[in-house]
Amino acid sequence: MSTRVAESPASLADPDELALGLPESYLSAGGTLGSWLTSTDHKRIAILYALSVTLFFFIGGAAATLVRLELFTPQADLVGADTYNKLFTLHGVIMVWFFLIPSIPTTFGNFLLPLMIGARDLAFPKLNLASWYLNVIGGLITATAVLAGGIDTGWTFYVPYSTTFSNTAVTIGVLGVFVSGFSTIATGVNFIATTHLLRAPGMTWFRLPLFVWAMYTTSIIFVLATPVLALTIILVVAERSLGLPIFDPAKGGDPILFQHLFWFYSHPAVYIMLLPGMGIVSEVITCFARRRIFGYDFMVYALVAIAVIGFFTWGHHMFTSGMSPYAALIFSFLSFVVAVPSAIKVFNWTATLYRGQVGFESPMLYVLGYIGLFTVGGLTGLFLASIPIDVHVQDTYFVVAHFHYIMVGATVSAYFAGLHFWWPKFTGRMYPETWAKFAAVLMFFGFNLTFFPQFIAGYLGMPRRYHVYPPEFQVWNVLSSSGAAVLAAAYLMPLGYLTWSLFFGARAVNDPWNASGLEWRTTSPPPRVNFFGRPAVLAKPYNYHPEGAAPLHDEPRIPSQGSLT
Amino acid sequence: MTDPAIATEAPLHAEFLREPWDGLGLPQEEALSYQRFGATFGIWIFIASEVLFFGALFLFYAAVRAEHAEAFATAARETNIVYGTLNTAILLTSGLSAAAASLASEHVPLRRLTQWCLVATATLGLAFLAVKGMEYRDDIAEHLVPGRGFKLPEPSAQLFFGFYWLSTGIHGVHLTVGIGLVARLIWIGWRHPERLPGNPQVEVTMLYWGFVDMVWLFLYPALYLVGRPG
Amino acid sequence: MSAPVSAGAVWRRVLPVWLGLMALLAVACALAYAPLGPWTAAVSFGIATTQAALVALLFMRLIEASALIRLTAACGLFWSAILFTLTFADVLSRLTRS
Amino acid sequence: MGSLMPAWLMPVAASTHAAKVDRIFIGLTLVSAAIVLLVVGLVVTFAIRFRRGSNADRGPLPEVVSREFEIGWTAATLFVFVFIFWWAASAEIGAFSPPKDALEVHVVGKQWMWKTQASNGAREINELHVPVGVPVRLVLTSQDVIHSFYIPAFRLKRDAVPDQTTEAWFQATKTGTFQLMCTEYCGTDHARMLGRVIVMEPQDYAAWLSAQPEGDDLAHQGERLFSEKGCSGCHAPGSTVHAPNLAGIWGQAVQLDGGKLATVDAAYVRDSILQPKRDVVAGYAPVMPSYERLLSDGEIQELTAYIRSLGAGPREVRTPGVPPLSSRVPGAQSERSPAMVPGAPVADTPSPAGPVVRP
Repeated sequence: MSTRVAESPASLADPDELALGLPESYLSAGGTLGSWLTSTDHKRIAILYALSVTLFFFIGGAAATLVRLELFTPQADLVGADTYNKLFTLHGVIMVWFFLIPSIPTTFGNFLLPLMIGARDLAFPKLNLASWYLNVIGGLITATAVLAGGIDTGWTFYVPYSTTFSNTAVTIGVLGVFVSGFSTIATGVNFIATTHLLRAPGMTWFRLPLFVWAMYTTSIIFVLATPVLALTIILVVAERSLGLPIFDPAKGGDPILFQHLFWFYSHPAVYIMLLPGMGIVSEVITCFARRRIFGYDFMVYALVAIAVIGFFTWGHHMFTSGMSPYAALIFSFLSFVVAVPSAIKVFNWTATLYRGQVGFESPMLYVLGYIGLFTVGGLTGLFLASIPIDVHVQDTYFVVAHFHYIMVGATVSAYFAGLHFWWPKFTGRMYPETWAKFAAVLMFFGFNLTFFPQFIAGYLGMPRRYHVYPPEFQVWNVLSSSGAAVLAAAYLMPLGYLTWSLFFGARAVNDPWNASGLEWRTTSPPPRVNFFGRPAVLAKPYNYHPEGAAPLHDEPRIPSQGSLT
Repeated sequence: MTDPAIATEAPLHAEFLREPWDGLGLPQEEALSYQRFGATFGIWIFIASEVLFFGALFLFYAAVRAEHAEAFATAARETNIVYGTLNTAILLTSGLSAAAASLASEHVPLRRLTQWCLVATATLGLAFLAVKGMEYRDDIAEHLVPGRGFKLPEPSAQLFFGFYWLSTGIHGVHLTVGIGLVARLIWIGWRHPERLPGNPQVEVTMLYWGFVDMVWLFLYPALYLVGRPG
Repeated sequence: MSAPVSAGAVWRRVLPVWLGLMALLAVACALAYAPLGPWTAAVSFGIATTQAALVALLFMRLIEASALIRLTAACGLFWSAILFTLTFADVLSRLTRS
Repeated sequence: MGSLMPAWLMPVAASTHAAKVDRIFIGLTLVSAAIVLLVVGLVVTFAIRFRRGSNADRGPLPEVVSREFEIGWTAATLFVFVFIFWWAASAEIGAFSPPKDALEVHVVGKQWMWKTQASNGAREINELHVPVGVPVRLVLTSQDVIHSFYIPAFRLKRDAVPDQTTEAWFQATKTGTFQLMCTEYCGTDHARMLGRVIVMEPQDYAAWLSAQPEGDDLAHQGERLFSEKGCSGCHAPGSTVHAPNLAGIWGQAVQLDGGKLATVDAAYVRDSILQPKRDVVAGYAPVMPSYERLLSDGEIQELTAYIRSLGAGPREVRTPGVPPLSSRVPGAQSERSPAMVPGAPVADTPSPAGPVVRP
């Protein structure tokens, strides 16, 4: 192996670095399928998760493509009403529960959390493996619902439509989500226990990288919000399949109570999708600006504040539902409050660039795109927190555009930023940088072309979940569908060049970005036990320059962050 | 960070020590005690999660009861308070044996006591399910299953029994899982007696058992003590 | 607290708790029939809370657990409180409106 | 302020509320645009000026600057956001309750159509005729799943929830035909659950109303039901059963058993019919049986309208051009929507809103 590196002129490797006769990497410790499917190594489980979420991403993406194609014209010319309804439900259910929620925590979180805090593995490795199986089984159950005729309730499963009126495979679909909920809770328990108990010597709470903080706060939401969804699903199944009256309005049940329970989970779930992306952005932006993060303490407080206050705001999904207007005012106020810590994060990322040595490698391009898209998504959130505007745009394309800016524009950009940033660490290979930069730029423009017109269509009054629509909205839908084609190409591109790099990419050195985190203080890819010896931490994270001094051009990292024993 | 209550004279079994706790560079005794704390912490996080699960269930109960107080009182009078009270007593007693098992498992000389307490816990759990089964049989005979031919005329009384069947069912599933976990410990104690004392799984299982007990303590007044004075 | 070493010591710790729990159960059952009007629910759930607290603190040994574990348990209660308070802010104001 | 946005980016504004919403929307858009420009401007400027290897000055930042900046922009954002909340919330609070003299329209949503019944007798399907400049109070309910009644031109949206009533109100400021849509997903033909709201000059509305076949008046229907369903057996003045007389109680506060007070309104009447034992008026025995399942939602609305017509409560409607109740005779109901009739084949294109036409 080492000889090949030495021969390769493209490699940045110091030939000595890999020629030390070190233990084999986690990738080469057993190559059989069985060795992967029974592995309790957090890094291998992360790879398993990466494969399954990628599969679900493309299933959900295929449904979205059909939806956008259908909306190209105002008439129903591609699919009929029922098929369309099943397509957007499939898109929502798969993307929310089998891509967005597990995406960053179970792949990057699983792989990096122990590495970043200097641990050998997560606290409960067997539970970690079990969580992957639960996630895949849940996904397969939900996919079975598609084979059994599909689900047409929308991902929100509102009663009484889902319990008494829909004739589709709702029960199977929600049971899949229920099973995947166990997987989510297991991951949350694991991450919280790991962060508390397995930090390396010297890794105090305020020396944790922000990505670890993001995983920790996300896990709190995992553990405390998911059970409410699980119970809500049981209530729906009990009413639909066991015939117990639960929300049945004819018997005095309250459908609005379902919405409270559902959004108590599903609003914090938005922060499950958001916080991990914020963690990745903080890691990448410091590395490519060669600066310490601006206001580390405030970044931590902001993460915690978003995670906690995020639980207080669910009612803004229900302003038109017939909820009491007094409760609506409370929820409106709390929704404005939760926007403050998000704004602080944007300002701090911006300020981190100031007086830096900014490089434009592909992870950084994704992150710069993230900041723009997140700002637009966050500010349109203020529109939706204002009751009079929300009443007008609730359940229109304005809402669709808003949450896609947050959950797709921002979070998926962060996902790709992380993928490009840590790809050398995961696989030990470098990808073609030009292609990666091109995909990043294409993704940004494709995304805006797809979703910005939807803000306008929504304010003009185009409702969501319409497969036929009044013809005056066609111009916005044509723009949006064209953008979706560009976006689809941009999402497929990394699949191609990253796969190529697995076989033909240059070997990666241990720390190709000259980054500061502990995860770079081991080989690429890391060995089964993660580190050679016990890492110790001596300083705050993002130690790109001495405190109070300016970063110099390509200054080598000062070697106090972690030591290789 | 080690818990004083579990840093005891429990025997050291190298086989209890798992990855990644064996790689912390701690002496074996300390590593084992730290791992045990980790297991306890883990199950408590899970219990906090379960609190929200049952919290949502009780929220449903409270909101519907606030709206239909009368119908709930009428309907709750139909539940069988004898079975309910008997089952509460059974579960409280199982909580006693579970707590005793958890305390005793920390000492090698109390191995037999641990084993017997585990057996008592599982038996009481099964007794609870048996009483519950008899109660279900009576309820079905009295047409207390919501739907056609329901005993009471008010539609919202059916909501109460919707909650009754659902909540006792969910609690029963939790209890069955608990009995399974205890049975596993009994099996370990029977086949490998030396693996019972000091095993972190005893405390974890007993904490879960205690939580299932607590849920029933709230279900009891919610289902059986409503509308009795009338 | 020092850990008990004999079977007697174990029982001395848990039996009084059990007796207390059974006594509270008897009180709850009896008071359910007392004509307390709207206080019935408050009394029966108050007793249930006391019993649950006894189980959590003494059977599940929360009383001697580390601060971290107590904090974890408190989080479960705090988040349930959020769920109840904000949902009831809506449910109660809708009820009194009609 | 309205001139700040090109007209093709804004939907028609045809109600008093629409103008307020648009003002807040434009204000928020300006604030947001400023913030986006600031953030993007700073990111681009910093990224270019401090690009790797540039000659920009990179002196160290004093620690105190960082702390003051953090506190400064946290306070500033909080201030801006709370201000926007106050602005939006005060507009909302001002619109909480409809004016007392509003025309009342009952809306029932069902898969996949809207049925409207005005208190002056007009019944329509997928259409709603209203006079311009007159406040209209909507009382919504649904017969099956949750629907949402959405008129973009009025910036109005309210869910119709089965077996519950929700309320909303508007006052049209422009005549013309406006789109009505369902925005809560309700099944197969959700996208075709469309209708039209036709706003007319008061005199045109009066003419339209008088051209309607008579006798489908809500209150008269209710009067018929009142005797058919046996209500009059107990509630009539000469009855032997001790039951409250319903004349003149609309809008009044009544003393309940247990000391509470209740106001007689649509929700109270509905509860008293469906759950008579819940809130019994002081001094009466709880002898009334529940009419749950014996009366449809529409029938309850008709009974409510009748009880209301018995007593001049504070919300009594005086609509221009409506003949007094006593002059109208009961008769067969008629449905006369030209837009959509249940059972009729549904075209693949939804009916467009059409241009704004002055009648």
